[in-house]
Amino acid sequence: MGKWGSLRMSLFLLSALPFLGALLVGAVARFGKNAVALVTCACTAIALVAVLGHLPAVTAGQVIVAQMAWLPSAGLNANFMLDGLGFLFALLILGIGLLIINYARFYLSKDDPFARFMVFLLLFQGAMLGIVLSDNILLLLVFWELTSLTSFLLIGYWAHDAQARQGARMALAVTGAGGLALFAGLLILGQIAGSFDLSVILTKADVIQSSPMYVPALVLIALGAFAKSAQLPFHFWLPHAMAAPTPVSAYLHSATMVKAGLFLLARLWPVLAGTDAWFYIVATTGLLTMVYAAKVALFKDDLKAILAFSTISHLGLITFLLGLGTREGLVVAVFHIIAHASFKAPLFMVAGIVDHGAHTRDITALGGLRRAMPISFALALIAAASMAGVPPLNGFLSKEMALEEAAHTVWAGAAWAVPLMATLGAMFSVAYAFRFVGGVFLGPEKLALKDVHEAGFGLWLPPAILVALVALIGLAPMTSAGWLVELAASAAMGQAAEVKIYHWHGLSSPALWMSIAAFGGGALLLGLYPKLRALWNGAPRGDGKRAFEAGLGALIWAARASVLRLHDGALSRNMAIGFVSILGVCALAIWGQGLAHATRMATPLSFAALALGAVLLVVLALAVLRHGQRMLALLYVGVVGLIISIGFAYLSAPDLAITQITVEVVTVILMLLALNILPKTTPRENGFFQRWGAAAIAGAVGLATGALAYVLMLRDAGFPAISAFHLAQSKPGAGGTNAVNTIIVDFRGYDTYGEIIVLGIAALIIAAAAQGLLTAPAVRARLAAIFPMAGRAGDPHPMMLAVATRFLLPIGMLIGVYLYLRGHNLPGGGFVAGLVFAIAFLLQFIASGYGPSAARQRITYHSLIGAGVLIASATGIGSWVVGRPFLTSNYAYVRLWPLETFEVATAALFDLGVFLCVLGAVMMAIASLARLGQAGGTHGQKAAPQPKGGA
Amino acid sequence: MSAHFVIAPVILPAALAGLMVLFARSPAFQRLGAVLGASGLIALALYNLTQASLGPTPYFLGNWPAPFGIVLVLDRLSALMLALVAGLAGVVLAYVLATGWDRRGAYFHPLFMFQLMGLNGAFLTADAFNLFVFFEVLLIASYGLMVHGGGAERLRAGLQYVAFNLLGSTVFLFALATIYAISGTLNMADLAQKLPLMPPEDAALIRLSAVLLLVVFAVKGALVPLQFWLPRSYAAAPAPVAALFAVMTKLGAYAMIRFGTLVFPTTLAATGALWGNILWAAGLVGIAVGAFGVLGAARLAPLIGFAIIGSMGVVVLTVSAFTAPALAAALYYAVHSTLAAATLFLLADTIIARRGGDDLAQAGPKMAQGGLISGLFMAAAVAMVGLPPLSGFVGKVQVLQALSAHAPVAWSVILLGTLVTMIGFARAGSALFWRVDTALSVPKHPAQPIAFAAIFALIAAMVALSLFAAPVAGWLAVTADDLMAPQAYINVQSLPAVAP
Amino acid sequence: MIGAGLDILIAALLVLGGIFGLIGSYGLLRLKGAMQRLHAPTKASTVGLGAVLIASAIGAGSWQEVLVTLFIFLTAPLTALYLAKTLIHSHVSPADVPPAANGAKWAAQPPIAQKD
Amino acid sequence: MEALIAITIGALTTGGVFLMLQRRTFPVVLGLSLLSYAVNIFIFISGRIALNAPPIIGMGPAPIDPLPQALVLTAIVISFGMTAVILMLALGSFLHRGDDSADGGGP
Amino acid sequence: MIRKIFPHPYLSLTLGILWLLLVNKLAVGSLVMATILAIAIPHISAAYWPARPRLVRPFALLGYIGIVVYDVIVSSIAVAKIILFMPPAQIKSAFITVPIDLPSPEAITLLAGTITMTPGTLTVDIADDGRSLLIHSLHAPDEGAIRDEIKSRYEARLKRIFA
Amino acid sequence: MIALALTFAIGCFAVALLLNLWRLITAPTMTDRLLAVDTMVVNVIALIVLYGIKTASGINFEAALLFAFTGFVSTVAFAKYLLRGSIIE
Ligand code: NA
Ligand code: NA
Repeated sequence: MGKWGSLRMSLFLLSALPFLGALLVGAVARFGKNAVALVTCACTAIALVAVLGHLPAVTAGQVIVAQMAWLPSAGLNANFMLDGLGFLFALLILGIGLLIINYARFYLSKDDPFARFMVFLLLFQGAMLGIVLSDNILLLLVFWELTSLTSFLLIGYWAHDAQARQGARMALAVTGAGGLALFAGLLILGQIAGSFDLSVILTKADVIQSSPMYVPALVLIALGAFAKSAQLPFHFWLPHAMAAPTPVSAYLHSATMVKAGLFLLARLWPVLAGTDAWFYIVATTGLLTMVYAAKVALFKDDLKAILAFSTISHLGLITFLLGLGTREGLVVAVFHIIAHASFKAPLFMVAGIVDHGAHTRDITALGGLRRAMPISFALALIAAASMAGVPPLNGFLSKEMALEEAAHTVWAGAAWAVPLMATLGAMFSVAYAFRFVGGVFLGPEKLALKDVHEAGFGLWLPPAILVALVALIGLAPMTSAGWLVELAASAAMGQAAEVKIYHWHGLSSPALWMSIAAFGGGALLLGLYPKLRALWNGAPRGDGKRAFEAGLGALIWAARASVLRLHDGALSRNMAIGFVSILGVCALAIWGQGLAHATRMATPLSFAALALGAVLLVVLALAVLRHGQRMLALLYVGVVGLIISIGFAYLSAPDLAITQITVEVVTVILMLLALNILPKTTPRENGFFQRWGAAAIAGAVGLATGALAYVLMLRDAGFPAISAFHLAQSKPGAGGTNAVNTIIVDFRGYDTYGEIIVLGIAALIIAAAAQGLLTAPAVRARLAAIFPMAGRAGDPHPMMLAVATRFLLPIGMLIGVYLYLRGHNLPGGGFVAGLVFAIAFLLQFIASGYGPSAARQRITYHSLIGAGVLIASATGIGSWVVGRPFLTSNYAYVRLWPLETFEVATAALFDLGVFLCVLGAVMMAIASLARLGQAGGTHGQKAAPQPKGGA
Repeated sequence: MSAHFVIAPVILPAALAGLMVLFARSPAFQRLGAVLGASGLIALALYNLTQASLGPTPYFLGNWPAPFGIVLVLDRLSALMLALVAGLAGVVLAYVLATGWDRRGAYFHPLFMFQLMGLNGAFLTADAFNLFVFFEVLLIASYGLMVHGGGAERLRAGLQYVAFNLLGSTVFLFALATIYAISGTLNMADLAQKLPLMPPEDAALIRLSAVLLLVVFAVKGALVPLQFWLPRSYAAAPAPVAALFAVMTKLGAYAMIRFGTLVFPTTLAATGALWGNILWAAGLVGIAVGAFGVLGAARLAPLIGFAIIGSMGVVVLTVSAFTAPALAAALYYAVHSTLAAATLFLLADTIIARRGGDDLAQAGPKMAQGGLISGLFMAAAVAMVGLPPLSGFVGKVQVLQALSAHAPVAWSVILLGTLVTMIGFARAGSALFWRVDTALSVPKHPAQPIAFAAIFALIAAMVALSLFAAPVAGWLAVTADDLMAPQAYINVQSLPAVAP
Repeated sequence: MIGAGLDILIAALLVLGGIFGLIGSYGLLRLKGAMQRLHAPTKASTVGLGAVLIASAIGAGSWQEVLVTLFIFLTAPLTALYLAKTLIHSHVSPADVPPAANGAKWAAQPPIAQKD
Repeated sequence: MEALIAITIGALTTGGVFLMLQRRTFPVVLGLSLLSYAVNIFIFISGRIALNAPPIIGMGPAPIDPLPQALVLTAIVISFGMTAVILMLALGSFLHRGDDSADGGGP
Repeated sequence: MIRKIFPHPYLSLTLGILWLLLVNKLAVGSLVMATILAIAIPHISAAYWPARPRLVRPFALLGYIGIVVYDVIVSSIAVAKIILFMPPAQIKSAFITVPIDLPSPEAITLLAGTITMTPGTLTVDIADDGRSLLIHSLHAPDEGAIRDEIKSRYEARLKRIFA
Repeated sequence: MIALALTFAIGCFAVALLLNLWRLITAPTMTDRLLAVDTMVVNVIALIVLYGIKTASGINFEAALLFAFTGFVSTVAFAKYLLRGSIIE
């Protein structure tokens, strides 16, 4: 146990290593390129050694696991495992990674931010490693998406290049989309299996394949794998990802990223493969991709494009092999994964070397480089030969085995289809492989390429090592790679795999003849290339990228035309949508529900009430219909408010009556202050909506509201109202006879606490906004322009009012004090008192002007607000001292000569806070608006006279 | 002995704000008070989290019994929201102080404190009308913060924001009046007791008040089609303020969860699945609108706004199931998306300050501290989109599993929304950081380490949310169980027995 | 006896108040000149209200109504003055207004020296 | 009486909504005022209506439900604050831009 | 000292009386409160009333008020008659300038108010030098008589009251 | 007797209110509108006071007082607005 325990730890560490390395690279970035390369290499090498260290155990058939709960309730666990399949991929990822890092060290120029590249590369490496080490499919998904994200960064590394940016986004979009499909697929898979741990899932093939959700899961998972592995029709992102630096291409698109899809198919092979659905979906896609991409590769001129399509084609081949669902197919697939990685990576690196030396990757501009770049030529020749399937190289071995499998495959009853397609694919493969080598290195030397020299040691050594491997595996397959294939394939299929790799399968083998046909056909294709090329150039063809761009463009256009267009800040439309949707949900709510019947008698209607109602309705109609004349509309609205407050008085709500009327006046005056600056009229809207649409919506909302009110008024509540308690406790409990006031300052004093704060905040906002406006030069200029003095009456402060106010201000205060003191028992209270004080001061402002009044002011308004809030808070907190909750009131009847018996209630103190806050807030609001007017007025004297009315 | 820690998160910021207003002329005092307030709230939030884990705690204001006085109840859900508010406030405040946003207009700090007071009050109250009052407190404070600093665009956007929210407030009052008229009570727990006993002919009125309330919460939560105000006002608001506002949409979600489990549970015969059905539709459309908005947005700030709409779509879609796992997942996702949106808004501010704007169509100059910012942006975008390894992904794993009963539609919409959002963010990131106009000179900008520390803190929170998903989800699962069985919430208030 | 006398007084005040109130509002409609119309409510309506308030004060034995009455009488001239000024300002030709003594100018009529 | 009040509430709502749907700031503000009148009356009637029954202890046998009145007071005060703020924003928006359109300026 | 406590003694007196009217009660407590307010409020509002009017004969003011109240009632009857019974064409309205010679703004204001509340006249404007009133007469067959009545019945009395 | 007088007075002021409404609709000048509204306030106060007599309740006294106070202030404010545009200078 102890021995395995230490190894278990190392799986966590192993998967974390690249990420730690990325951090370390960031830390050493400032020490230069070599330090960065050293750290990156060291990390990768340590990881590689760690993987290799598990070889004995893995070979012994053990699965190394490391488990940690992450979010077990959702099945998401940080469970890692290392078996043969994972071992193979880890080896590829880290081994080829090590070579790529060294290659990149010499490939990237001084101007490229090297450390950033290496950080991205390590992050990517970590993500890849995570995929192949995951024992939990949700964890696998985490790493899966991380490869999409990190490859986005790698592809977009040369961000100044628009192609790179576009390619990166496209890769992210396509592989990300696949990842999301995979997300759904894996969730279904996990739900069928009852676990998201692979070790459990892999034992449940029967349950999974018999589930009705098997096909959806399969389709979704396959979509994810296909998108990642660039299978038709998602292949188009890969060629465009070639805008990345070559080391990226070499790494992502030959050995790692695109193989993730294959890994997934292999990983889930035991539970997903073996059904018709699997075969027809996976094998068909692979086969079509193989042939199609091989054909396209033949006609590409960019070296990396050729290799990209070649990659797609080979991925198609492997997908096809996996799709067969046979053990033999799986073995060959595993073998070809190794072979492809070993020859494709060097080919990419050579393409990079050529690009470096010749400054072009256009095969038509290249030629005859065999003398200038002999090493590269040799490397390319061997690797390409392997790709073409030339014996005895490893590509030949795997291709023969693949063709063998294809030959035995019957597709929907047609025995010829698959072999034919496979042969076609091999044929194209032969042709493009030799075109690649021939086009670059053979033929006459192009004049422009005179000064090309072989690359340095650092650039050719990494591909050379891989090419050596190509040859080695080719010559001694069973010794060099057979064990690895067996290891991986056994792990993938969950039982011992039989691996036999031969150079010679005998004459009876159909693969031999197919292979010969492929070579012959390939030679023919190359011979006919100019004619074929002309045909190709003339043929119309779908362009995945263009389709993608067009689709995305259309989507963006649609988004802008719909969503963005609707969010253009058209308040009236948004409000209309709001009202209509409110009506809609209300209709939905009451649709088909019976209407409650009346349980109360109607209250009789008096003549005076009817007259008041008539006044209200007519004036309201005038206000709405003539709202264009703003001052008039304001006057009418004021009258409506007046009638409402007398209505409150009539309907046994004296507190409401006095509050409504005082608030009303302050509101009207604030609006008049604003109207002084705003345009005086509203232009008549001719739009159909603003008139009839608005009227229809308004009418419907009004009708609904009125009807609801009517129903509620004539029906009793289902339960006795809680206010019975308030009435009963008003005097004995809260010490006041005015139940409304005791509710406000006591039973629900906390509401009032919030309410005065609302008012205080309103004043702060107004003051802050006014201050901001007054400091904006454009605003001051506009204020000056809309304040012409001509046309105004003289005498801003008529003597009569000024004199009268000397009495009215104190009288107002007197009334305020009166209302404050009696509020607890009779209508009144701190709120109304504050408003009455404010109105009295307001009258003073109107009579004598703001300037002189402000000069006499001793207390700032904001301190009134602050003091009000503090007093209210302190009153509430005061009850803590006696161990009672916030706002617990206390009152006592105090006998204090000569004031007779009077009541001292903490609620009165609370009400004082209300009073101060209200007074401060209203005054602050009025003063702020007045200051705006003043600013305009002082400018206006200098401004040229204009007709009255401003805008 | 009363549990004053329950109400302290309301009183502390209010009293501090009062002091700040009283000493408005001293900027040093304002900043000191703000720091004290934020730290105090964080401490209180942590304490309240531990208290709430032990069970709901009532607080009877004025020492009046429920349902006659106003009662606050601290339970797991409210404690969670308090903690979210406090944490976010601390981070935003640090950012504001580091970047000097508070000096661009008057009264920033008192408004900020009042904003926190309003939010905390709304999360704590167990009284429907008091909820309205605190909605108004937090809204009006938000109006002030939104137009902080002034300017043409901000004021007009502010006007629209206010107008639309006033519509919401009005509907709130209509709904509360209807509820009081039919039931005679305002206490939410009392309503939970009484509504099931109402005569069947009152069903229409109960349903009506239920949908009216839902409309109110939908306005706050920016549910389609009541979301129009959000992208514009959040874009126009000072970005750190918008970062704080990220929690306000969650207030809508909070209220939906609270009322949807307590007052209008699916077991209430009158309303049944009414809320669930509406939320289901609104969530689906919301995800689509959010995703398309992200894809089509021409500037970064509104793009983030659309991302919020989309994430709220995910939240309400999940809530609409009204099962314990769904509520737990929705809460997790709500917390996550608050953090993600806040991070993005703070980043938007750093970007705008360095790039001179957030127009995505126009190539900008190379930014000072661009490498760091782009890395942070990537992390924040990954989180917001819901890609691994940050909390968005962990949230989506839970959300999708919670919705597996409705998988074909819900999963498709959520995943397609994720895809489109991802493409939108990729385009935005590549436009902001990759498409650089080298002809423009690089504007110098101070590094502002504390501002970056604030952003780091948010990302660290999302990392922690992801890493410690199990304990968080476990805590939320208990929270969701409590919500689905609200008897404890009702019982602690010792309501008088109800007879119809 | 005193009670009956008070009742008669109250009733009379109420009837008078109602009549004056009605006349004040009727005058608003009947009088043809804008300036003339100002006279109607200033006097008749105010007195009508005053009568009602006195009736209320007597009936309830309360002094509070006296306060309202005083207030109405104190403010009515100010209201009238302001309304008259608006008429002078925009509806009456300067030619129709006699000049002020000593060559001074009426305050409300534009154009006037600006002295804000 | 109930019918008159219901008609009043309906009419105020209609007027308020109509004005809120206009394109300029000032009508919108007026509309909000009208709507707040409507809602205040609506809250008020949630306690049903009664004549000559003020909620003062000792003034009559059956005082009206005082709670809705307290709620209306709160609503009045809050809507006053809100109106003042939106008015200021309308003013500020107009002063910055020179027109008082409530629409436009989307993201 | 008294001046310090009562910056405007007449205002204080008025406020004290008004308070008693408001609370509608004549008790020790009300008187004490009235006194407190009569002292406190003028102090708060004193800032807005810098000058002090000089009342030479305060008690004559009571007589003046009596005359005015009488005139108000008479005037309203007169106006009512005109409204109800006089054919509109026969109503002869006129603007009249009344030169005045009063010492203080308070006195002028009182006169202007009186004119408005009494028979058929209305104060319309005050000249910018404060030396003449523009009045409007609802029905003024003889402008001179009206001017004379104002000067003799009201202005002369006010001159005596205000120094 | 008082009841009858009361009904009469209430009727008078209610009719007066309707006359004010008619004036408000047909007013030739803004001043007339203000005057109509100011008169309305007076009539409304009268109605409140009469209602108080009818119900033998002084509960609405504060309302009457504040109607008088606020009615005056708003009429002055509107008139000042007409005269000067700016009501606080
Ligand atoms: Na209390
Ligand atoms: Na209140």
